[in-house]
Amino acid sequence: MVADHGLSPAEYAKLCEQLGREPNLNELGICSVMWSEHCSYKSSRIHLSKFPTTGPRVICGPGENAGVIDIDDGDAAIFKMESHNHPSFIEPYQGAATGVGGIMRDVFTMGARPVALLNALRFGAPEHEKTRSLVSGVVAGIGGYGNCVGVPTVGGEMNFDPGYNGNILVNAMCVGIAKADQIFYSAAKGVGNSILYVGARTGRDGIHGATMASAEFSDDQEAKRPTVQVGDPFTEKRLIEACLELMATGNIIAIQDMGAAGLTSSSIEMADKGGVGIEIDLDKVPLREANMTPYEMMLSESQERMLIVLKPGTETSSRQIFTKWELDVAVIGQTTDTGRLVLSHKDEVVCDLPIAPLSDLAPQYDRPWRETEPAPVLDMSTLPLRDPIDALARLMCAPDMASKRWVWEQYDRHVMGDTLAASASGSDAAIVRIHGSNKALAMTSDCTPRYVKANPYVGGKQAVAESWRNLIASGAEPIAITNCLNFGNPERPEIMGQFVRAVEGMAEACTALDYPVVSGNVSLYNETNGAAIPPTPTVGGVGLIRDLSLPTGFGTAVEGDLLYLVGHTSGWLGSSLYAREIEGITGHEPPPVDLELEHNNGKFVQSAIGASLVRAVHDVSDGGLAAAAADMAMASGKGMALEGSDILPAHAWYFGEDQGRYLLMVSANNLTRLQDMARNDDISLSYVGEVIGDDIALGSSRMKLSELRKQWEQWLPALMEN
Amino acid sequence: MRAAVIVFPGSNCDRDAASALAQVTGQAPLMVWHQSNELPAVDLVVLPGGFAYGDYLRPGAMAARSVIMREVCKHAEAGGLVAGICNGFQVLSEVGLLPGVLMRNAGLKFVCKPVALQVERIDTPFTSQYSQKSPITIPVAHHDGNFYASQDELTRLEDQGQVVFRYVDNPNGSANNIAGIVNQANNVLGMMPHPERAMGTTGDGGDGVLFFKSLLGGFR
Amino acid sequence: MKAIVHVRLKPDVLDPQGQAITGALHALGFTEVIGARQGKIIELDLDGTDHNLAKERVETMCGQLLANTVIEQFTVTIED
Amino acid sequence: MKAIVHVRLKPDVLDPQGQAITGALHALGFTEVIGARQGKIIELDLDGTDHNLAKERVETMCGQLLANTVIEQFTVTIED
Ligand SMILES: Nc1ncnc2c1ncn2[C@@H]1O[C@H](COP(=O)(O)OP(=O)(O)O)[C@@H](O)[C@H]1O
Ligand SMILES: [Mg+2]
Repeated sequence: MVADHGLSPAEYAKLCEQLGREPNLNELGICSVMWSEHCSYKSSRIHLSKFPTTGPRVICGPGENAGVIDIDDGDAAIFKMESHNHPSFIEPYQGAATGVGGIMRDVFTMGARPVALLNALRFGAPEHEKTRSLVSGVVAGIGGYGNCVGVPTVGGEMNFDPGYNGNILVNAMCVGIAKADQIFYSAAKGVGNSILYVGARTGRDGIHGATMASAEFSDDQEAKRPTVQVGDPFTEKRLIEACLELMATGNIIAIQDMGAAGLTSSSIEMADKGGVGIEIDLDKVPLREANMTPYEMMLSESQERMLIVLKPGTETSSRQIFTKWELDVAVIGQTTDTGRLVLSHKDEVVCDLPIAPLSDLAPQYDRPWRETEPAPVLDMSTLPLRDPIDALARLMCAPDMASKRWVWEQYDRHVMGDTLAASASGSDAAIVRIHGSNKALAMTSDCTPRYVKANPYVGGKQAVAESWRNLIASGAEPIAITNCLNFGNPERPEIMGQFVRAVEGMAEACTALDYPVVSGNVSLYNETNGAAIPPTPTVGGVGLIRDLSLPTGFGTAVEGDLLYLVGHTSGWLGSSLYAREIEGITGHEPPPVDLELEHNNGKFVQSAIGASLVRAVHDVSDGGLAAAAADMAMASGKGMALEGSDILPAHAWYFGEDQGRYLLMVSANNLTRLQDMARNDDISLSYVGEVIGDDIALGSSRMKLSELRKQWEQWLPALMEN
Repeated sequence: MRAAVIVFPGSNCDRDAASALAQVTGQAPLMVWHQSNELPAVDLVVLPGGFAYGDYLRPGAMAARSVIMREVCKHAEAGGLVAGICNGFQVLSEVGLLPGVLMRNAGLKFVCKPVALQVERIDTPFTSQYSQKSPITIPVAHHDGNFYASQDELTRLEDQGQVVFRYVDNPNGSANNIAGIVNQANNVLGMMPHPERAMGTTGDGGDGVLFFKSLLGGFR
Repeated sequence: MKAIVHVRLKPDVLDPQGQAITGALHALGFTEVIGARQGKIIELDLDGTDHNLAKERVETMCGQLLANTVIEQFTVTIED
Repeated sequence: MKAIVHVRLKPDVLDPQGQAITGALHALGFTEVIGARQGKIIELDLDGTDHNLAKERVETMCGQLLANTVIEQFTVTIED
């Protein structure tokens, strides 16, 4: 029974000691979810504390439902990223949909109107039998939910790798906007205040599977198997509007969405943070099904529900708002001074637990870990010479590089009327204007799992650096990140080693780039049959564009403009996309990340944009310089010609993935000023090519842009609609 | 010009429509809740895009039966202007103010992209500022925009010149490439594309501005 | 009491979902499928015991909301 | 031959459409409606004459494509 609940004998003994008795079934269920990896972060917590989490613009860092940053003029941006990996593998449409719904609730819980969604998706090999149905289900689910709620889906990532065959990743990010003095928190302060349940009714959705299989618990196995959660975006939309309406009244003391572990974790977290007790009358909980037990009610993960602590005397006016939006609403209990969670059901006390120990004494592990074996450095001279344009065409049609139009045309990218750059546009980050102003938020999600796998520490740094670079390139001041740390089983030292070192790399980059972590999520145990996913610490970055009249992105080009490269090129091909896609070799040391250089190059580009000295900027990442130029060509519809290198072999020069680089498009009359600036700042700025008619040219080898575009656009539709 | 935007639970382009109207008319429209049994005296009623009632059962079906729609129908019968955009078009066809049905897209997927539209009529209150010469570009974003009507109905629509916008490159399988139609009296229009998303403020070409300017033209 | 409402597209109305199903079944090797059409089934739990009255009421619901009679037809069955 | 496939959500699975239909019917005054659930009905035209074989084949189609057995259940009826 205890094992069925996922508690170790030692954890159970600790629990009994705290209670001074054995817990009853309800209490056991509650404690087991509170102490689960998902809720307690027991394997990851000590390492997450390495992240820098404060800064001049941080209003609220990790610990609340989402992170909050100051974006001037009394405005705040609120954002978080979260995984829904396992549910999306079981039921891709609903799994992805409820992932989107869940992350939106974390954001509007804090008082923000959600204004943008992003999704970082990793699927198995394109040819794997499950991939196509998973892709179509996940994409339809993301669109089905976000489109209906009416929040634009503006960006994300999509990679394919056999390492995700049995365990896809669906990481959803939501960004919202609020007034900086109107942020709502989850601490339930004060005694005797009403607890309001609002939103959907509680059903038997997603109740902990392992527990349900227990024979002692039920003779009625079939009916009680955990039920897949189904998302109801229509209810979510009304919940957003109703909660924002209630927030404007001043009736709220605390508010919290019911996420994982539903009523249990929301009530306990609110009480714990507020230092109070909570009493709930389970007979008052709105139910979707008859005869639900207290255990089921407390562990249900039905979607689209919130818990609110109200100021005394505001019950009636608060209820009216939810009634108007045709949502279920009930006062189900109150805060107390006992410091205990007391649940009653049919006039009986069915649970009486001290709250503080549940969180304070939650197990914490410093799990043993082992450093990843150092990867060999790839010697570029061992690679054969190839026609560069041919290689470029193949690279641009590789699964990770090919156009994702098939995906993003299923997403409403423009609802709310403020999307300035979304997936389709030439911009390294999505750009969403703050309504009615001349400023905007830029946002991006990044991770290069093949780097992290080869060297978790460098890969962790790189994920943060690339995120920061993308924001710089899109004209923003990078402010802070959220993240979603997707790894395998932490009880295996080699996996724990990936986790620890990736976190350390990320933390170092965040510190060096003044780019703190304000929220995040950890998803462990991403394995099937003992095979772990490639380590995937996804970074969600948010930045501020203060003045929209300055140049952003790389969607425009003028023939005759010059292409200049910021940063140094050594021709690093280890763990590059070129090595994997063209030569079929993987697992070499990834490109080093020099954070000081990264910082200086970024600040230089930022000043160049600020002085309007550039027409377009693109960061150089997967596929190197040639792929960056091809992106610019495809976004602007103008051809690009890159010159070869006197020093490096063609593959290293065009496709090397050295970090900290940007490709700038400059008109001839701004060149001198730009060069002066580079000289003053001691920045490497070199001529690499120019904007030409309608060919894409690498040295003397060239092809029609239209042909490249055709191939690039065609790969994903061909996969999905063959 | 006085305008009202109807808000159903699940409408999500209501604010966008209001912003576009305010941009062109200089005056914020009235936002009218679906349960209201009174429509303020206005020249134009906009049924906005979105997913009223989640698009459950059929898009527009439940919204068409809401209290306010009785008033909207009266307004239309009295000659007042009604514009249904996207979900609003679906509501208008469900309530019978416009013929036909918007079925699931032929590709069965949601489609969000800018599309080229031929303006077929410039003698309606919704299109008087356009020219018929070159197509305009307006985004679509819908799952159910595949216009269907019986063959007889289609013939009638064409004969009476009720087709106002036609897709240059059909994104959803609509019969006769129909993107927008008016009723016989020319005062009720439904269209799937979103002119309120082409107001020239988000890097779009601004081709939606003339739609709202046309409306203004009749009431200055 | 229970009412089972079948809502089907009228025979002459094109059914994109049905076509897609046919195509997908063919691709899976079910070549015996000549055609497919997709409809809806709505099951209502009803208060009361009078089957005739219920049938009449549910038919009214169909006309008013559950079916779009421009393109759809419906049948109603009442069960205990 | 014809196959009629009913696809319904499993009983414990949330049915947002059904809930919305219930609400809309109440608003229209059909207060006798206690609840509604919406499912799909797929009608297949089939080549062949062997009912047993057809039923087996269509059940396979359901498992592979027509129903999502994680959240749905189905029944198959064969008619002439
Ligand atoms: N990788 C991480 N980096 C930073 N903060 C994290 C990370 N993982 C979790 N957190 C923080 O821990 C808290 C609990 O997270 P979570 O359980 O996912 O929240 P919720 O229950 O609201 O979904 C949040 O404040 C979250 O931002
Ligand atoms: Mg939360």
